[in-house]
Amino acid sequence: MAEVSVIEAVRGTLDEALAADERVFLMGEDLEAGGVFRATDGLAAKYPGRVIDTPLAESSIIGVAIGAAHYGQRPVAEIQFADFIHAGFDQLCSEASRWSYRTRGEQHLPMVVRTPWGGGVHGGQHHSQSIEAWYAHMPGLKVVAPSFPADYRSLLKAAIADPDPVLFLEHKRTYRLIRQEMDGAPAEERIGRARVTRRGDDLTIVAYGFMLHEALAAADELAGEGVECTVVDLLTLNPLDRETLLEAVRATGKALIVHEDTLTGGLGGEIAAIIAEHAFEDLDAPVRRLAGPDIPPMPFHHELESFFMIDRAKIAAAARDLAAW
Amino acid sequence: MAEVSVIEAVRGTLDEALAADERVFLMGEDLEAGGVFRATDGLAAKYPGRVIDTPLAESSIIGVAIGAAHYGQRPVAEIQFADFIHAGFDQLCSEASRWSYRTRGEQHLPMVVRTPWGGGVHGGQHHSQSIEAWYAHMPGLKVVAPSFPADYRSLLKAAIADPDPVLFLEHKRTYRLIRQEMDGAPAEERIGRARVTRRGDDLTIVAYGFMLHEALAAADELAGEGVECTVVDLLTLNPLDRETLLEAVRATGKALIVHEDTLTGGLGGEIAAIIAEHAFEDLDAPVRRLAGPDIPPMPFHHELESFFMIDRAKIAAAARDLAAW
Amino acid sequence: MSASEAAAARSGEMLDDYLLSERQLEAMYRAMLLSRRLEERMMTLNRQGRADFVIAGAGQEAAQVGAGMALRPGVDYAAPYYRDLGVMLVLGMTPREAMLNALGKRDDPNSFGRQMPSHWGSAARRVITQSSVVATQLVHAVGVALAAKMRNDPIVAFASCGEGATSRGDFHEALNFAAIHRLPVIFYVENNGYAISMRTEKEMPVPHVVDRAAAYGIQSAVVDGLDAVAVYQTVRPAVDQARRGAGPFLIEAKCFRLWAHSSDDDQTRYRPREELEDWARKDPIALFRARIEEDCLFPPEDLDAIEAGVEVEVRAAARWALDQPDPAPADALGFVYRGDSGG
Amino acid sequence: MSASEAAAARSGEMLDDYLLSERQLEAMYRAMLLSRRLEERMMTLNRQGRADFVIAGAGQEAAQVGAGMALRPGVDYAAPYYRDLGVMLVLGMTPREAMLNALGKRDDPNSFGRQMPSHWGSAARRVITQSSVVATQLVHAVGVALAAKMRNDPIVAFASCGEGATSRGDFHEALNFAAIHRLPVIFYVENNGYAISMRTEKEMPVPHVVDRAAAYGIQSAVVDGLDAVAVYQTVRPAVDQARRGAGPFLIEAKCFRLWAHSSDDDQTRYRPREELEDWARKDPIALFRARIEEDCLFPPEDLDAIEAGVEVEVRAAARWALDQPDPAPADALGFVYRGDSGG
Ligand SMILES: Cc1ncc(C[n+]2csc(CCOP(=O)(O)OP(=O)(O)O)c2C)c(N)n1
Ligand SMILES: Cc1ncc(C[n+]2csc(CCOP(=O)(O)OP(=O)(O)O)c2C)c(N)n1
Ligand SMILES: [Mg+2]
Ligand SMILES: [Mg+2]
Repeated sequence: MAEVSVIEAVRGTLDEALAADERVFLMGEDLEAGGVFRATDGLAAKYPGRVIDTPLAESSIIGVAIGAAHYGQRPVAEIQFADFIHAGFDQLCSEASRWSYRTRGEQHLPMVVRTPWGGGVHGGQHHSQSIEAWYAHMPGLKVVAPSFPADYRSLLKAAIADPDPVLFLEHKRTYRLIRQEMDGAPAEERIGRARVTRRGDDLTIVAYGFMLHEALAAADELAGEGVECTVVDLLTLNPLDRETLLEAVRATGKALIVHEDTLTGGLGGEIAAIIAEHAFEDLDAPVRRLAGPDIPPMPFHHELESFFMIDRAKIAAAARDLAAW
Repeated sequence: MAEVSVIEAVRGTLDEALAADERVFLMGEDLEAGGVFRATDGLAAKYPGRVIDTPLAESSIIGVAIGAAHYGQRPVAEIQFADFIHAGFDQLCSEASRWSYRTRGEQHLPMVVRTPWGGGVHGGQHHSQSIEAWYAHMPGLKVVAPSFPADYRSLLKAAIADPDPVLFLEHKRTYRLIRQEMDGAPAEERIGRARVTRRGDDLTIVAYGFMLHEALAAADELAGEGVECTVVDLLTLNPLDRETLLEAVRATGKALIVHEDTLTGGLGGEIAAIIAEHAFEDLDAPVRRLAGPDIPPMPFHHELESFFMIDRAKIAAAARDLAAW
Repeated sequence: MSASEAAAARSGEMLDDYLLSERQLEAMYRAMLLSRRLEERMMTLNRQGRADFVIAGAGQEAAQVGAGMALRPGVDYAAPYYRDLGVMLVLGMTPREAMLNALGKRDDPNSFGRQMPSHWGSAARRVITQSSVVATQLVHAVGVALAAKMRNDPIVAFASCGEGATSRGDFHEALNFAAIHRLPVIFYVENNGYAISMRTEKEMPVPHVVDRAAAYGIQSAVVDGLDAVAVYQTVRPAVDQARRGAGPFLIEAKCFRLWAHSSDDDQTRYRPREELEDWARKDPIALFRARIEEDCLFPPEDLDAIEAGVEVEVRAAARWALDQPDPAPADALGFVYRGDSGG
Repeated sequence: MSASEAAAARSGEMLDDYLLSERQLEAMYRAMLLSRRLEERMMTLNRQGRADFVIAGAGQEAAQVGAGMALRPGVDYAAPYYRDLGVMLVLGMTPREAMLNALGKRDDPNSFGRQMPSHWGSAARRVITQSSVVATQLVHAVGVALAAKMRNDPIVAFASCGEGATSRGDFHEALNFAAIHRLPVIFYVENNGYAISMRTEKEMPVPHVVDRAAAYGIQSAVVDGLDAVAVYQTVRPAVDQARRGAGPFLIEAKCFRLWAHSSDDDQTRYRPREELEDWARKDPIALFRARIEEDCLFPPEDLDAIEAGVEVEVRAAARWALDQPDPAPADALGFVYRGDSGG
């Protein structure tokens, strides 16, 4: 079977979901023409009336999806770039994430918000952001950030089937770069589970999104030097799979957490805190974080952008350092 | 000299700032009538045209303050409850926090956004929130959260004088509850500094806002049992004063971080991560966090609210436990 | 003949001048009275320290009950705002439930003590759960209407707010979206002249909320919100037309806030006494009764009997509700996700 | 007489039919041409892999240059949007600076390579730093105007955006605030009929952006955005009136987007070829030249000379800019806070 890219996996899954359940519909800016990343190419013609262009107004994109999900449809809303979701922060935080809680589950929102995130694409301040730290801090909103096409497929499917709101993060840089053989029935991933992607005894690298791929590349490089890494792909950022995370870290005694987002207040803090509290007795070294510098993410020019972005070389250097601790 | 409450300290400082600098002005909902917490009582009459009622529209309250600060005025905007700031998340994150960075300091924003935060006031989901984790994760935006009237005074003064945007968090519960003698010239606190409020050898409690007072009460209680706590008042939540924090933790070897906000993704994660990375060799126990449960903050009924809120008893119990580790 | 016998005998035929039957008019009167008496009781409980917070619709009952009666209960979706006890009563909320809500009791069907009072919600009655954040609900109603339109389901979505809330971006985004897609939404603004302390001029540069309708090319109406019958006569046709595909409507009911913003507010700080005295003379419930009496629809003793009945019912509901269980502390947990088993 | 000698000799007297002098008309023509040629060059650099991203105003030059000339450069504040190279040139940005910006060079005065191209900003020229988030700048302009009014400073704040951006809540909140406080703001909407792929009907339920003005009770005007002179004649009086206290204005320039949304977009996917061919015949620069020639204001050879001069200048600017230093990696640091020393 042919290799499938991330964007193809996303498009294919949307297509399948539209075919499988007539309550599913897509909404967002420019979707009828196929979307700026072509995630919905051809779908408007194939499913008339179920791929809806919305006005350029993110608060209403999310708020209308809330209403539609409340009614019982299964909206899959797209925010064109994750950077523009912030105008909808209020609708996600004050409304969507609390819908079930405040009605004790009598009312609930089977909705998905998909959005392309992440840097390394010369997008500057407003087309490169990592938004997960903010949105993973809303109990009631699930946040998913896959790395491989097969996981995009199974987790997007799961998100659409989920009775609760899910923020589905698609890393722009992986859209066309990352390809994978998808055999007939790839292992289905469930929301809420992390995965140990690689096993090694020396240290554990925790990552997600594009960074997962860089971490795997760094682990390959280090293996050549005799340093063996475990690599954990978080996959779901809220709720976190503490068990898989802790089990992996306990086995190696050392943890390096990697994300593109700026360091202070990033999701890495939470992960480090979980480790420092619950794997303390197994720790052989400080819990390290490798993340973007504390500057507004992220500058445009490629020289500046490379300075900001974490890559395999930076990960390998940090891991080498930690292994030697 | 008489004792001054937090709300009196805030009001007095606004008054002084208006008197001292004609560029300073106040804007927000219901300010002319004195504000819902009476922070601006009497000021509209005293400073005609410089206390401005705005429409009920938070994105524009922040966006207009941005423009006014850009021009060179010194707006002090009020968001009536911190819970309603989220509609302005975009203006704070995408705009205010990046203004200086993206112009290399050629343009900058001497503005303050004041807002009452925190729970324990029977305010339910939308009048009780801790918002610091979200807003302290924006490099370029300073976040301040004092606990004592004198610090409210000196830090609000500093915030207004600051050339950069400052989010000034006022804990509702402290407004009338916490009083302090203010002698002629209380020690001026600067933005960016944490303070060791109490010294003890057994463990370090890190807190801010109303929790600081509960932590101090718990420390008193524990002292009676022979457990001596260091208590760190963070005061500034972004940028964090790592040195003071780490020095305090290194001296005791144990750290308990307390906040009202929900646990996962809260600011406590960042603090624990800093400790786990930079004080690792001095740690004698896991880094503990005591925080709200991972449910949408916070339920209304007082039974539910008390369940949610952290108080001196819960802090004392956690500290006792940690001391015994 | 007792009052309830009289009621049973009341005709269901539509009266020409009213577009309502005597039976409906009686229900209207009863609902308005019930709303007022419940809120008075809640305020008493607040003063006694037994209810933490009250936010009331007193003065706006005609606007609420008249509009609520234009909807099909259990069919149409409603996103009423915090003052809309009157709407909720018409949609079927019982006085006992209202009191459970006011006290944040375990069995409050709106949110089981999880939200502040007057944050409505009911799956059975198709009342969309409300937060405190004003105007967000307008967008939710648009989403419901979009979904219903996709499913060819002839419901109407009703969303209300105060005039202050029309300053918010979400108001604009909601009306814009609904108008582009010609969705069956009634945007209903109860303009009581104040947003807490701020008079309308501070919120809007135009005299009427309906002046905003032109920006969306949608139909609109202003109605005297003190006149429950006029409100019904205005909202009902809009609901019918929206249901038949005419697109959204913006309706403004001019009314007034009889009390302070909430139990935490002191309106004497910002509101001239004369204004309140003036308005008190225009109490919508008294106006309604006067019209009914003038038109000789019901004998005055029937109206008195309704009042007495409401009084008794409200007291009983309050007493009953006070005895109902509070939430247990651990009830704070559960249902963060619907997927939860509740644990 | 060379073209520049001719220009120097050009009269500064106002022409009756234009409300502009010959000197100004020449500047207008030059600015429009410069804008177009610069953008063509940038697009070439993009195709050559030397410029990462281009977003252009091609087709909207008359709307931009006509409006920009109505402002007092260095006095009035401007919050232009990403397509507004024409506005920036009129406000004093040089071709070299434009090229530095397009290439994200270290010395780009807009953001020193920190932002994507066409995110304008200049303290000296009073251009408010822009993000990519559409419509937020409208609110900033309101804040500037509020501050200036408080200081009795007779400036005007000019903020532009596309018609798609008027869907956003910030548009509503900005106009509402400005109208309530009668602030000197010109809200200038370049309606090019598209928001990326979405036609106007998907953004607005009304035919004209100015239909939104009624919601704020403010003055408005629609102008043919292909006619630079008409644009100037419309915007200039509004600027003058706003300066004198008449409150905000909403002005809509009907124009078109000649190219795709940006260098990353392929507009053949959603735009009919005939539409583009049709519009191409209405190129605002050609229309301007035709009118000047028809009115016999400049000899055609002068116009040719201007074109040739612009061509040379643009090529030189591009060549020069390509040789300018890139930012050094560590230039990513510094000035997160103005309080920073830069480290
Ligand atoms: C977004 C937001 N900002 C502020 C508040 C605080 N607040 C609650 S009600 C209110 C006034 C609302 O006025 P209006 O919309 O006219 O409704 P009314 O209360 O007069 O019926 C305010 C400012 C809020 N609930 N939500
Ligand atoms: C808030 C926000 N959402 C989405 C985008 C992505 N985007 C950039 S330009 C654009 C279309 C803007 O259309 P319009 O306002 O008509 O301006 P035009 O580009 O046509 O000049 C979109 C959707 C954005 N920049 N900001
Ligand atoms: Mg009101
Ligand atoms: Mg456009």
